[in-house]
Amino acid sequence: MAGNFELLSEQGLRLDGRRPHELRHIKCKLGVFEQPDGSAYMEQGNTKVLAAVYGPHQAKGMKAETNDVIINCQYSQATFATAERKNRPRGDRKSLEFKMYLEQALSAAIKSELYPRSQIDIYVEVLQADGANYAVALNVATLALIDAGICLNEFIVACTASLSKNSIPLTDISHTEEVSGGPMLTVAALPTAEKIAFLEMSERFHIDHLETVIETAMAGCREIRDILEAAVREHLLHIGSAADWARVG
Amino acid sequence: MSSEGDEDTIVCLPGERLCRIEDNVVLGIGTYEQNGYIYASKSGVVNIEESGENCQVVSVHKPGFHLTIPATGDVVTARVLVTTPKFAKCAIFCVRNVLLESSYRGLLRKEDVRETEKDRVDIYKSFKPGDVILARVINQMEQSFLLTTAETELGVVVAYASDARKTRVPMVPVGWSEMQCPLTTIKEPRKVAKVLPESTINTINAQ
Amino acid sequence: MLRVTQTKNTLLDGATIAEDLYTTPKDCEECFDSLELPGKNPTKLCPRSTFVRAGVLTTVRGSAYMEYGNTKVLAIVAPPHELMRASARRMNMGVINCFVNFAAFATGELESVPEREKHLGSMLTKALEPVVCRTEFLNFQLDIRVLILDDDGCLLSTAINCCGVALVECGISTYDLITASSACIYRDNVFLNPSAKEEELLRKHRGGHALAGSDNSSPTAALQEHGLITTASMDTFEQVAQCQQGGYLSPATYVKLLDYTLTINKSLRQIIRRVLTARVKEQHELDVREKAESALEDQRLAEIIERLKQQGLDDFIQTNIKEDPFVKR
Amino acid sequence: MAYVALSEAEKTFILHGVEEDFRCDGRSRRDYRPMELETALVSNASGSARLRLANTDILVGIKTEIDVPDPLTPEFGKLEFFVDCSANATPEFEGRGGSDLAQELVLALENAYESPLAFDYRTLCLIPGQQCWKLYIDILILECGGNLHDAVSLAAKAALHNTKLPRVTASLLDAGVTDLIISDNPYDCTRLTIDTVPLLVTVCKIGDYCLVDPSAEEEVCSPVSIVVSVSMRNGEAFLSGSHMTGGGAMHRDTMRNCLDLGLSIGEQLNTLLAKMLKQEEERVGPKRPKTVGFLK
Repeated sequence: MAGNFELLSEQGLRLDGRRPHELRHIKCKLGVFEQPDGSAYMEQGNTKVLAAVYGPHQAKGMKAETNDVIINCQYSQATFATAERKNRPRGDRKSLEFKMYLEQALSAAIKSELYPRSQIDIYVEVLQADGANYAVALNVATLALIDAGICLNEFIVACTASLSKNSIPLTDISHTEEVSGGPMLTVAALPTAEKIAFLEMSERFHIDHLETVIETAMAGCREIRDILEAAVREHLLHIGSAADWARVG
Repeated sequence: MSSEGDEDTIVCLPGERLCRIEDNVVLGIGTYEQNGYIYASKSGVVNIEESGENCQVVSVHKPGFHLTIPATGDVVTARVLVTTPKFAKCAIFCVRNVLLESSYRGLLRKEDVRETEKDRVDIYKSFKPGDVILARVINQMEQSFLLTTAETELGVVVAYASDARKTRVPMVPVGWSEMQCPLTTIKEPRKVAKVLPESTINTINAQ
Repeated sequence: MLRVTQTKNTLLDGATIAEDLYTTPKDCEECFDSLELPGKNPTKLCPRSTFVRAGVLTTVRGSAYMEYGNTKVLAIVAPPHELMRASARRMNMGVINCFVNFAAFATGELESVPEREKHLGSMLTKALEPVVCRTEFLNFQLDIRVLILDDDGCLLSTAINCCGVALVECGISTYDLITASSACIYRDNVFLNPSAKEEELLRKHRGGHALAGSDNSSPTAALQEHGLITTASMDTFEQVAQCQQGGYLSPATYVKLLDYTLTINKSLRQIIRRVLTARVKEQHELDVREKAESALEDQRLAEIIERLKQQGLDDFIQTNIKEDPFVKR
Repeated sequence: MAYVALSEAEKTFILHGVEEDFRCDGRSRRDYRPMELETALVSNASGSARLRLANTDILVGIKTEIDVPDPLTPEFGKLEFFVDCSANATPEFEGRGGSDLAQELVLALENAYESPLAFDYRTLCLIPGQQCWKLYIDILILECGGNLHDAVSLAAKAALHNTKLPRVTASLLDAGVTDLIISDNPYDCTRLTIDTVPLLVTVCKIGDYCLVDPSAEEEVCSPVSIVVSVSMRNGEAFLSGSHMTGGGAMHRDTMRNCLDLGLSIGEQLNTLLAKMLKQEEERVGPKRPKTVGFLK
């Protein structure tokens, strides 16, 4: 499947039948596990990711020297997550790269001044990979952080975007679209503040298109933020119903 | 000689039942207790010692090689390896009077250098890498032993002048916080141990 | 349609590796025929001819060497030292690490060596954990190294025996002496202390034979049990320290094999006891002699000091100076 | 393994509970904690299962590959186990922290599945001596709340049950070259028989009593436990592997008791799993399966 595969059909539909600006179906849940301080699970289309948060706790080892909060991420992908079996769940170049990007994006969202000399561990486990792995990993990490009760400036959400041959921007790229070529852009943003925390791009765009693609991705981010917010609200009501919060909502 | 020794030596191996535990029978080294009996945990010769008012200590003495691990409270001899503002790292090579096969790691924190004025201690003015010190084990940490020299008899016993001459001359203590090189008469700060000179010990023994 | 085209496998082409003995099921068959079959119930429950010696190396303290039939094993126990990794720490317990290595000439096939070394190491650690008084060296790790010089079956059990001796030799506190042995069952024959050939037959063929008798067509046909069992025991309290079993056994057979190995362990214990007692006596004598010698030395020194005190220093020096024959008087 | 720190008083409490046959969570010594099972939830894998045994959460995915059989066993396919301890379970597993535990579990599983009587390797054979299936059984530990051995083996067996191997037809071309044609119809597939596939049962000794399915706290209290691999064949329980863990020792008679307990529990567990798999099959039905996964 080389690069000259058309991403949009003549009817203006994508390979999986979505319209250009349509996100994949998102399902998520907070508080999946008992042991971690916070955990979350998210499905975005066929990409399924689990995240667990431990902390904040005392920083370990030599890292304890600094005064700031230490954000420690681990990105691992189950060996059966992709169509082709992987030999190692983590430690390869790709997951180390994602780990770095996650740390970078999350440190923009966490209110670091509240946690001096502490460490927050965020472990992300991709159970099924079907495109936009990084974006989903970051979204689920946000949910897990919220579940753990860690103070954030605001939701940090990520979304991918691409450009079809006839210059129509596409939101939320699936795996098939990823491999069929075309440029891909990943944006991690703080949607309310309209700030971009992280941006990654592959292949080339014409600079004229860049703005529209980023805008598409940002729109995707805002949409995802609304979905996540609804999920958090629902979770809180569910948890709080024992304490009679439900009526307040 | 050996034939006469054979009669009163009881050889035992691990897991061998030695005797019943009674009020006046106490476990010594190389033994453990199970269901009211004393069992040997090492191979060796059974040793019954009288201690105090009709109290017997049953222990197993292993001939040949002794396994020695520093324990809390032991006085050890160590060599200073690294000094940092907060602590000095040492290699323990002698426990009590037993020379060790391989050295253990020791850690001497700034607060444990001396008894008084702990906050004014400067590690660099107390030890230099290469010094041989006497110290007491106060605790066992995860990866090393925590040492202290906060006693008059503990501290540097052998130190060499830190000038770059080839012949390393051991310095002579002059006071509790200084040592002097006998050749150059340069004084250097150290946390000096008050050790009785060997000659006095010898004369004491001879008398 | 997805098509997978596989060219002919060169390895299976016939002639290339046919010279290597023991590669096809037929070879297994022949190998089995060449074995001396002990039958269903072994009569002699005894260990192989055994040679054990403690303290074979001079530079290392706790060493032991053992020959069990043709299997030759060397074990070394180093005094406990600080933990390498803080994460390996267990509450109130020391950590035991066993490393097993094959000498380059010990075994014919080199491919599976790293895997077997790892497996043996982890099994050995499990077997030795109960016997060592691990509370005596908190926050320490005890490294036990085993070198296999010659492999003729019963590797794990011989290694356990040898390590047991080395532990005692090093003066590590142990609750008891530990002895181990193995037994296996293959095609209704019970092999005690199986040789390398028998073990390999069992392992490689994986009881492929067992299936023949238990086809679905005749479910009532007797099952071909097969399996290997290695038991380590401590006999003072009649404790089983480790019992590792693989294969496919009915519970009754399992218990039968277990009892066989326990009986063998008892006789092995006698051998090891004898060796260790002799070793203690030998070292004790050495100690006594050394003590006597140093006492003699002390006495001599005391005499000199006594004389010194009586004669005074000058006199003493005078009497001790030999006359220089080259000085003219 | 995630270490649970318990005080002496807590240990005594657990010990007394075991003696009374009324454990902390209200179970008797022979009871298992509640289990949840779901199969076919990873679409990229040929077979998958997720098992939640109280707080222990295991996800197993099985992938297939075509391989050349071992010359000694030309009629046998291959199995390869891989265990990954996710850091989600405990921060100690970060990086390579869980590899020791993973190795132990892999060894236990390999030992249990070694015999062809326990797992019929012939069902994985395509062309004897030339082509066979190789199954990668990848086990992901997402949360550990004790009794990993049992949970892992249950999940692995469920995943094997769920595994669908596409039907393969071979055509012999000239000069001994074989051409395999793998059916791409997802419904044209073969299933594995799992009747004899072994289950691991951990029998824990606490005080003078033996119990099954220890929680993480009970595992800390137990000086020794024996892991028994139970395979059912013609209605009888067989042992396909066993070993002791925990660093303690036990008397021969205690060991026999543990063994008997393990065998009888293994038998019950087998029936229970078969029942759960049947329910799961019915839930999924002939329609396209609707996965619940972690969204429950």
